[in-house]
Amino acid sequence: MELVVFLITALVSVACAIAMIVSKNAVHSALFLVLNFSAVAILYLLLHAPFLAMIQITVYAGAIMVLFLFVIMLLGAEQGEGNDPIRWQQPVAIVVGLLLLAEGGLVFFRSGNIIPTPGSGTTLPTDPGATGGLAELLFTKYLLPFEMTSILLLVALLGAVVLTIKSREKEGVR
Amino acid sequence: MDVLYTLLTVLVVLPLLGVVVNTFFIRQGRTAGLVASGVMVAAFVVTLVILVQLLGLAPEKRVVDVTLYNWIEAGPLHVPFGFLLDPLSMVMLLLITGVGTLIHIYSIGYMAHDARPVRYFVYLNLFVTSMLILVLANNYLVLFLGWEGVGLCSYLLIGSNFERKVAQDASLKAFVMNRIGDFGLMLAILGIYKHFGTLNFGAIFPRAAEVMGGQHINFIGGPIGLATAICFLMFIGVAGKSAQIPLFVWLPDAMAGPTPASALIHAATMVTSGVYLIARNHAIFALSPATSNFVATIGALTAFVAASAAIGQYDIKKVLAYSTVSQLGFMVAAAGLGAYTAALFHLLTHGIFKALLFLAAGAVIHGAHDVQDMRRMGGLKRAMPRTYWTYVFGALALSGIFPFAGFWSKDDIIGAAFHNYPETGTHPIIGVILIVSAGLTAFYMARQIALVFHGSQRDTSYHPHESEPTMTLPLVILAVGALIGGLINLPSFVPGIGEGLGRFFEPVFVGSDAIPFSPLLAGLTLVLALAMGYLGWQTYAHRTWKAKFRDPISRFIPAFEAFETAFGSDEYVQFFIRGFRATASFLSRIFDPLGIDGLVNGAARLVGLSGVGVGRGQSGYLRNYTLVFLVGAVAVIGYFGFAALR
Amino acid sequence: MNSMQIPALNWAVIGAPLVLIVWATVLMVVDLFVANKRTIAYLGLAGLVAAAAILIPYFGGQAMSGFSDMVVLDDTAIVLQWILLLATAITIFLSIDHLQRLGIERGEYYPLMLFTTSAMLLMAQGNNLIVLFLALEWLSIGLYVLAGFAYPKIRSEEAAMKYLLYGSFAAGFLIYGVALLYGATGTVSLPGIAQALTNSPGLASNPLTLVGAAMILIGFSYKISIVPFHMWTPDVYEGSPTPVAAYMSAATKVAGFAALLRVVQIALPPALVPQVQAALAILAALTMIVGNLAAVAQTNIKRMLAYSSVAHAGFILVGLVAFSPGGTQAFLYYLLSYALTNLGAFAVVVALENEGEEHFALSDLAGLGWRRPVMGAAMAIFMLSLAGVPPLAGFFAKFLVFTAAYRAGYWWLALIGLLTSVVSAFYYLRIIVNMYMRESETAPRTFATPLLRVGLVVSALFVIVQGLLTYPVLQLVPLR
Amino acid sequence: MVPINYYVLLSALLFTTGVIGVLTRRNVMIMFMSVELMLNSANLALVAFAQARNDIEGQILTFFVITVAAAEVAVGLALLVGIFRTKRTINVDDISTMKG
Amino acid sequence: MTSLPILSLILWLPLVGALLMLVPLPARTAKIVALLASLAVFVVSLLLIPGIGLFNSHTAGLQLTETMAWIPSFGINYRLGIDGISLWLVMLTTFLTPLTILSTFESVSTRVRAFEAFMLMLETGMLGVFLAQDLFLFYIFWEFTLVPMYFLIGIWGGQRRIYATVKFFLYTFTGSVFMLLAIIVLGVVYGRSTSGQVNFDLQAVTKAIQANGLGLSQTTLRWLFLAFFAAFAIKVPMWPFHSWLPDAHTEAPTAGSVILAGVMLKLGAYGFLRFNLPLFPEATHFFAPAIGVLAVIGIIYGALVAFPQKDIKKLVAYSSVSHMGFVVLGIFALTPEGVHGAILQMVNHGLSTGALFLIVGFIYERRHTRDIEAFGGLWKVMPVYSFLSLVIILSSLGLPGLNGFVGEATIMFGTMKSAVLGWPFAAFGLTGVILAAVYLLWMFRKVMMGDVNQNTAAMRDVTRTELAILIPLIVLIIGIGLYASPFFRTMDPSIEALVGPGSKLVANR
Repeated sequence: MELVVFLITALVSVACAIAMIVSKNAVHSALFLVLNFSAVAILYLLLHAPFLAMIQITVYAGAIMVLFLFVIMLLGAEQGEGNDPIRWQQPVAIVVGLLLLAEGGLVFFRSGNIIPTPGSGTTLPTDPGATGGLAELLFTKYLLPFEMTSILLLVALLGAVVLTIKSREKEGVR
Repeated sequence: MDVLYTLLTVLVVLPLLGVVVNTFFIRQGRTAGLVASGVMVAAFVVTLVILVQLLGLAPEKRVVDVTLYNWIEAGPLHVPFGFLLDPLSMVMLLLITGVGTLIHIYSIGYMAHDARPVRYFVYLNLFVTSMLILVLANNYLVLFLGWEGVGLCSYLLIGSNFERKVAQDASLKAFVMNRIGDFGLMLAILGIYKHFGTLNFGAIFPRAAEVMGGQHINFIGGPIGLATAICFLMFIGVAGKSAQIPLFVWLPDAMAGPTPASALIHAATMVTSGVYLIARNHAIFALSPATSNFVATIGALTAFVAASAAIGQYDIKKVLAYSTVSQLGFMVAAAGLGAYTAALFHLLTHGIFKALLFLAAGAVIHGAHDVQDMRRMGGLKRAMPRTYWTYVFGALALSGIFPFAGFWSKDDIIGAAFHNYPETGTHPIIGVILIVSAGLTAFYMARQIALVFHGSQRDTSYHPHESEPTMTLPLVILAVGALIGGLINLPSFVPGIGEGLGRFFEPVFVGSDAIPFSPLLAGLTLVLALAMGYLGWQTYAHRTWKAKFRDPISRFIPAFEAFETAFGSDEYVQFFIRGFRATASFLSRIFDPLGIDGLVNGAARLVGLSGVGVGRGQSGYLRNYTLVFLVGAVAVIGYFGFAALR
Repeated sequence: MNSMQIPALNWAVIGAPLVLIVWATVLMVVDLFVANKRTIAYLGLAGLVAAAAILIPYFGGQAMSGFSDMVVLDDTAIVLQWILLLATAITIFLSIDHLQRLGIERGEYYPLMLFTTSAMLLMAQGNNLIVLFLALEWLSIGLYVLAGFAYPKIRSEEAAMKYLLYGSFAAGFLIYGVALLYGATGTVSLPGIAQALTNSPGLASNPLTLVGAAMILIGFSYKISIVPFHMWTPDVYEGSPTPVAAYMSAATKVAGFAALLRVVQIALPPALVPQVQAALAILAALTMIVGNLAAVAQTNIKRMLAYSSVAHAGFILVGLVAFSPGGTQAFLYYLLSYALTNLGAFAVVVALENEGEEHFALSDLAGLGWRRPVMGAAMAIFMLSLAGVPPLAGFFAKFLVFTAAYRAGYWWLALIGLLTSVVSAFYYLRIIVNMYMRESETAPRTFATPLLRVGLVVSALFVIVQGLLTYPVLQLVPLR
Repeated sequence: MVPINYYVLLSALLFTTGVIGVLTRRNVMIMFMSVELMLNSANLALVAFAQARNDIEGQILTFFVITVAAAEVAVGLALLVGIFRTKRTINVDDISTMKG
Repeated sequence: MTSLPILSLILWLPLVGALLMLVPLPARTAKIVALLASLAVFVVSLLLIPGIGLFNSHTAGLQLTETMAWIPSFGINYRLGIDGISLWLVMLTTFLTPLTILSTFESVSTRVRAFEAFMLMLETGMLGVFLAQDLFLFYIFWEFTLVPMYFLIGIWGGQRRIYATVKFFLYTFTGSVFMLLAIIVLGVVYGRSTSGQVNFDLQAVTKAIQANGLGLSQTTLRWLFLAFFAAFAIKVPMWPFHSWLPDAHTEAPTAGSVILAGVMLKLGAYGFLRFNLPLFPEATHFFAPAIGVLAVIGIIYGALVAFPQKDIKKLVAYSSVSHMGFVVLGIFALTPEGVHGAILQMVNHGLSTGALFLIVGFIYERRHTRDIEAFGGLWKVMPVYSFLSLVIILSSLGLPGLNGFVGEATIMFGTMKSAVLGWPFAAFGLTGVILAAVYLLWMFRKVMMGDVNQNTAAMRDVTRTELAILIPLIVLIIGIGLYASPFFRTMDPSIEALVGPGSKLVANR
C-alpha cells in the first residue's frame, strides 16, 4: 500500500519536474513545480515528517511559488526565450546530467545496502501537531543555526531592499 | 749566478723600459727613436756582458736557470716566470739585440716622416721584449708568452698603417694564422703538462725518453705515438710562426708593415722562432723520427715553393718575403733532419743578410718615395750607390756565393740532407730539392738586382735619392756581417775556429753529429747558384721595358702565373674564410634566432595561446559555466564514487 | 509537554561575529539618521576593531566550543578571523571615497559588509556542516547584493545575477552532499562524522560517504574558485564594484578555505586521507594551470586579478593537500600574505576608477610608476610578491606550501606549482612593464587619497616584512 | 515499508532534473525554479535518511534548507526585477556582456 | 679573530645606500652618494684580502661565518661565510660596482636615483649569492638579483628593452624554480634522514649527502643534479640556454651590461662549484662529459655567432657565451687546475667583458649607435681610447701576459689532465681561442682601424671619468696576467678540498 502511494507520488513528482523544465511557459513551469512540491509533501508524510510536509506546502508551494508567479506576472516574463545562441549546450547538458544520474545510481546500487543502520520501526512523530521534538532540537542543539537563519533572512531582506529601493530612487532622480 | 740573474732581468726590462717611457712620456718621433735605440744599445751591451759571463763558465756548466717569481701556482700547476740561459738562447740574444739595435737606429731615419713614429718605436721595443722572453723562457708557458707577444707586435706593426685596407687585412690574417699555429703549440704544451706534470724545460728534457717512450694515445685513426703527436702539434706552431706550408701566406702579406719592422720581425727574428722552438725541443723531436722526417720534408717543400714564388713577384719586398719563407724552409728542413747547428747557423747568417736586404730595400723604397713595384724602378744604382753595394752583398750572401756567410750555412744544411743519420738515414730527395731551391734563390736575387738597380729608370715620376747616414750606417755594418758571418762556423778542417758554433752548442745538442764538409756538394751548389744567377742577370739586366710590363720568362715557363700567386696559396685561405663566414652567418642569422631562440619564443607563445584558448572557453554565458561546473562535478563524484567501488 | 532545557550559552565563543552582527544592526538604524555615510564607514571600522579586540584574551588559550559544539574557537580560528577582519577593514578603507566617486554611496553598504563578514567569521569557527552551510549561504547572499551594489550599472547587475545563479546551483550540490553524508553517518557535526567514520570501518568506503564528501568538496570549491568550479570568478570580479571584488578575492577566499580546512582537518578519518589528498592535488594542479594560463591572456586588470586569484586558490590548496601541521601553517601563512597583497593590488585599481570612467586596461597603467611613485612602487611590490619573488611574502608563502606538498610526497604538484609560478610572473611583470617601462600621453587621472596612500605603503611594507619575519608569523599558529 | 533506496533514487532523479533545468533553460525564472527543485530534492533525501535512521535531526536540516531557499529566492527575484528594468530581459543568455 | 660581522657589513651596506636614494637628492648628489656607498663597500671588502686582511688562505673551510636562526621550524638560518671559492668573486663584485656607478655619471641622466638604487640593490643581491651558506638564503638572493636587473634593463634599456627584460626575467626564473624544488627536496630529505627537522644548512646537507647520499637513489640524485644544473646553466649561460643573453645585453644600459656580464653570469658558474660538485659527486661524474660537450659547443658556437654581428654589444654578448664555456669546461674537468682556472677566469671575464661593455658604452654615449659599420678610424681620433680598448680586447682574446690567458690556459691544463674530459675537449676548446682572435680583432679592425668617416671624425677622446673607470680595470688585467699566483694561492685549500685527491669527487672515480 505504502509502496503504491510512494510509486504514484514519485511518478507524479518526476513527471512534474520534467514538465517544469521543458515547459515553454514560465507560468506552467511554476505550476508544475507547485505540483511537484505537493507530491514531495506527500512523501514527507510517508516519511513521518508531517510538520515538514506542512511547511513544504505553506512556505514552498505556497509563499515562495506565489512570489515566483507574482514576479513572472510583474515582468510579463512567461515566454521570452529566443533563439539559443549556444545550441550545443542543451544536448551536452542532458548527456552530462544523465551521466551524473547514472553515476549516482551505479554507485549507490552496485554497493548493495547503503544505509548502515536500517530503520526498523520508528519513533518519529506521525502527528502534524506533534512538533515538540523538532522545537526542542531547534532551540537547544540547533539554536545557533536557528539564529543564523534569522540573520540570514535579515540580510536577504536588507539586500532585497537595497537592490530595489535604490533603483526607484535613481529613477526618481531621472 | 746572481750576476746573471740581474743581467737577464735587466736585459728584459730595458726594452720594456723603452716601451713605458715612450708610451707615457714621449710625443715626439725622433726622441722616441732615440730612446728606443738607446735602450737597445744598452741591451746589446748587456748581452755582450752576459756572453762574457757565460763564456767564463765551463762548457758543461753553461746552463743557467733562474726564476724571477712564481707566475701561476694553481694547485699542482706551478709555472715560474723564469729564464734559461744556455748557448742556444745566448746566440739568439746576440742576434736579437745586435740586429735589433741596428734596425732601431735605422728606423730613426726611416720613420722620420711617418705619421705615428712614437707608436712604431713602442711596438718595436715591445717586440724585442717579447722576443727576449721567448728565447729566454725556462718553461713552455713563458715561451708561449713571448711567442704570442711577438705575434701581437707583428700584428700591431703590420697594422700600423691602419688607414689602408691592405694593412688591416694583412694584420688580421697574420694574427689569426699565427693563432692557428699557436693552437698547435698550446695543445702540445697541454700534452706535455699532462704527461710530465711540469712545464719546466729543465725537468722535462732529461726525462723525455723515459716518460714518452712507447706511450701512445688513441686518435681517430688508431693509436699514435705520444712523442709523434706532440711533435706534430708543435710543428703546427712552427708552421704558423715560421711561415711553413700551409700557413705561410700571412708572411708575404705582412709586408704591409714598415720595412724596418719587416726586417726585424719578418726576416731576422720572429719568424725564426719556429726553428728555435724545434731546436729547443730537440730532445722530444729526437723521439719521433716520423715527425722529424715530416718536418724536413715540409721545410724543403716550403723552400722550393717559396723560391719559385719569389721569381714571380714584382714588389721589391714581396720578393724578399718569399725569399724569407724559402730560407725558413731551409732552416726548418735542417732542424727536421736533426742538423740543429746548421739550422741555427743559417738562422744567424740569414738574420744578418736578410735584415740587410730588407733594410736596403727599405732605403730603396724610402729613396724612391715609397715606390715598391720593381717595374717602376731600374737604374737606381746611380742615385743610391751605397745602398746598391750593400744590397749586392746581401744578395750574394743569400744566394750562397763563396765566401759570403750564406755559402757556409746553406752548405751545412745541404750537407745534412745527404748525411746518414742513425735514426732516419739519408734524405737525398730533400737534398736535391734544397739544391734546386738554392739555384732559384740565385736566380731571383739576380733578377731583383737587375730590375731595381740596373738598366734605366722606367718610371721617372719621382727622383730617387740616397738615404741619410743613420740608415746607411747599419747597412754597412750588416754588409760586413754578411760577408764574414760564415766565420763563426767554418768547416771543421779550419783550425781554431772551425765548427765554432757547433762546439759552442755542444752542451745543448748532446750527441748531435757534426756534418763533415763535402767539397763536392759545396762545389755543385755553388756552380748551380752561379749559373742561375748568371741566367737571371742575362734575362733582366740588358733590356729596357715600359713601366708596366709582364715578366719575360712568363713566355717560357707556363707555370709563371702559379709563381705570381705562390701556387694559388691565397685561394685556399679564401676557401676557409668563405666557409667560416658561411657557417657563422648561417648560425647567427638562421640557426640562433630561429632555431634556439625560436624554441624559447615558441614556448612562450604556446603559453600565450593556451591562455587565449582558456579565455575563449570563458564565453560569458552562465549556462556554459554551469555546464563546466557539472562536468567537473561528475568527474569529482566519479572519482570518489569509484574509489568506493574499488 | 516536556520542559525544554535551553542550555547555558557560551557567548564568548561567537564573540567576534556577535559583535559584528549587533553592530551591523545598530548601524542599520543609525544610517537612517546620519546623512554623512562616511560616519557609517568609520563606525563600521570601529566595530571591526572591537571584534578583533574581543578575540585577544582568547588567543593562545585552550580551544573552546559552544552552542552544542556547533562552533569552536581555537587559535587557528582566531588567526583566520583576524585576517578576515583586517581584510574587511581594508575593504572599507578602499570603499569610502570610491563609492562616493562612483555615486553609489549608500549607508546599507557598511552594515551589509559587516553582516557578510560575520558570516565569514562563523565559517572560520564552524564545527558543524549545517553551520558552515548556513554561513556560506548567508555570506553568499551578502555578496550577491554587494556585487550588484553598483546598480543600475549593467555589469554590476550581471555580476550579481551570474554569481547568484551560479552560487545557488553550487549550494544545491553542497546541501545534497550534506544530506548524503548525513545519511551515511547520521550526523552533521564534524567531530561526529569523524567519530562515526572511525568507529565503523566499512563506512569510510561507503559510497554515500564518499559521494557526499565529493559534493561537499564541490560546494566549497566554487566559493574559493577551484577549477573547474571557478568560472564565475572573472565575470563577477569585473562587474562588481572594485572594493567588493577586492573583498571577494581576499576575505571570501579566506573564509572558504577556512571552512574547507576545518572540514578536512576534523571530519576526515585517516582512512580517507589519501583519496581526498589525491583529488585535492589534481584540483590544485588544474587550478594553478588554468588560472595562470588564462590570466596571461587578459588585458583587463580586474579580470587578470580575478584569474590570478583563481591561480592562487590553487597554490593555497597545495598547502591543504599536504595534510600536515606544516601544511596548515603554510596554508594560513599563504592566506595572510595573499589577502594583503591582493587587497593592495585592488587598492591601486580602485584609485584608477571614477564615475563614468573605467581604467581597467593594462595600458591605462602606462607611466603610472613615475607619475605616482608611491602607488607604483607599492603595486610593483604586490605584483612581485604575487609572482613569488623573494624576499617578499608571496615567495615565502609559496616556498612553505611547496615544501609541505613535497613532504607529503606530492613532488609533482610542487613542480607544477613552480612552473605555473613562472607563467604567473609573465602577467604580473606585464603590469610592472606598463607602469614603469612604457610612457603614455593620455594618462588617466588617479584618485589616491592620503588614506589610500598610507594604506598602500603600510601593506607594501607588510608584504616585505612578513617574509623576513616568517618565523614569528608562523608561530601565530603553533603546530598541533 | 518503502525501501530507503527508492527515496534516495527519487531524490537523485529530481536533483538531476533540476540540474538539467539550470543548464538548459534560458529563462532566469525557470532557472530559479530548477534550483529550487535541486534544493527540494536534497530535502527529500534528508527526510528520507531521517526516517531510515529514526533520527529527527534530518528534518531540522530540511527546515534550514527551506529557509535558505526562501532567502535566496527573495534576493534573486529582487535582482531580477532590477535587471529587467534596465535590460528588459530575463533571458540569461542576454546577461553575457563580460567574457574572456 | 674579530667579532665584527664583516660579511654582513659588506652585504648590507649597499642596501643602505639604496635606501638613501629614497631621499630626494639632486641627480648629481645622488650619483656621488651612490658612488661613496659602493666605495665604502669596496673598502670594507678590502679588509678581507688575504695576508693583510682577515681571510686566511690556509684553510679550506668556510671562514668569518655568521649564523643566526631565522625560521627555526624549517631549519632556515641566516648564515654567511666565505672561502677560497667565493673570495675573489666577492671582491670582483665590490670592485666592479663602484666603477659601474662611476660610469653612470656620464651615461645616466634620467631617473637617476632609481637607477643608483637598483644598482646598489643588485650589489647586495649578488654579494648575498656569494656569501649565503644556507640553501634557502642562497635562493632568496639568487632570485632577488633578477629584480633590480629587470628594472635596469626595462627602464633604461634600448629599443627592444621590454622584450629583452621580460625574456631575461622569465628565462632565468624558469631555470631557478627547478633549483628551488631541488632545494626543498634536499632540505626535507636531510631532515627526514637525521633529526626529522627540515634543514637547509648547506654545510650540513653537503656533509650528510657525501656520507651516505641521504639515502636517495642514484637516479634521484641525478635528477636533483639536473635541477640545480638547469638554474645554473641558464644563468651562465650555457649553450643552448643562451638566447636570453644577447637580447638582455644588447638592450641593457651600459652599467647594466657591465654588471650582467661582469658578475651575474658568474653566479651560475659559482653555483656549479658550490652546489653541483659537492652535493652530487656521482652525478657530477656521470654528467661531466656531456656538460663538457655543451661547454665546448658553447665556446665554438658563441665565437662563430659573434663574428657576423653588426651590433657591437651583441658581439660582446656572444663572446660571453664563448668565454663562459671555458669556465664551465674548467669546472667540469674536475681537476684542481681546471677549477682554479675557472674561478680566476670568472674574475677575468668579469674584468675584461665588463670593460668591453664599458668601452662600447663610451662610444655609444658619443654617437648613440652600436652599429659596427658606423664607426671606423677611432685609432686616429681617439688614440688613448683605442689603446685602452686594444688592451681590453687582447685580454679578452687571451693574450699571454694579460689576465684572460692565465685563466684559459689553466683551465686547459685542467681539461687536458682531466680523467673525465681529456684531450679532445681541450683541442676543441682551444679552437675557441683562435676564433676569439678572429671576431674580436675583426671588431677592432672595423671600429678602430680604417679611416675616419664623417660619423667618427669629431669624436673626442676619453674623458677623465672614463679614464678613471678604465685604469683600475687595466691595471688588474695586466696585474693578474703577469702575477696570478697570489690569486690562485688563496683558492688552493678550498679547491683541494673540493676536487683534490681525497675528495669525494676523486674517490668516486
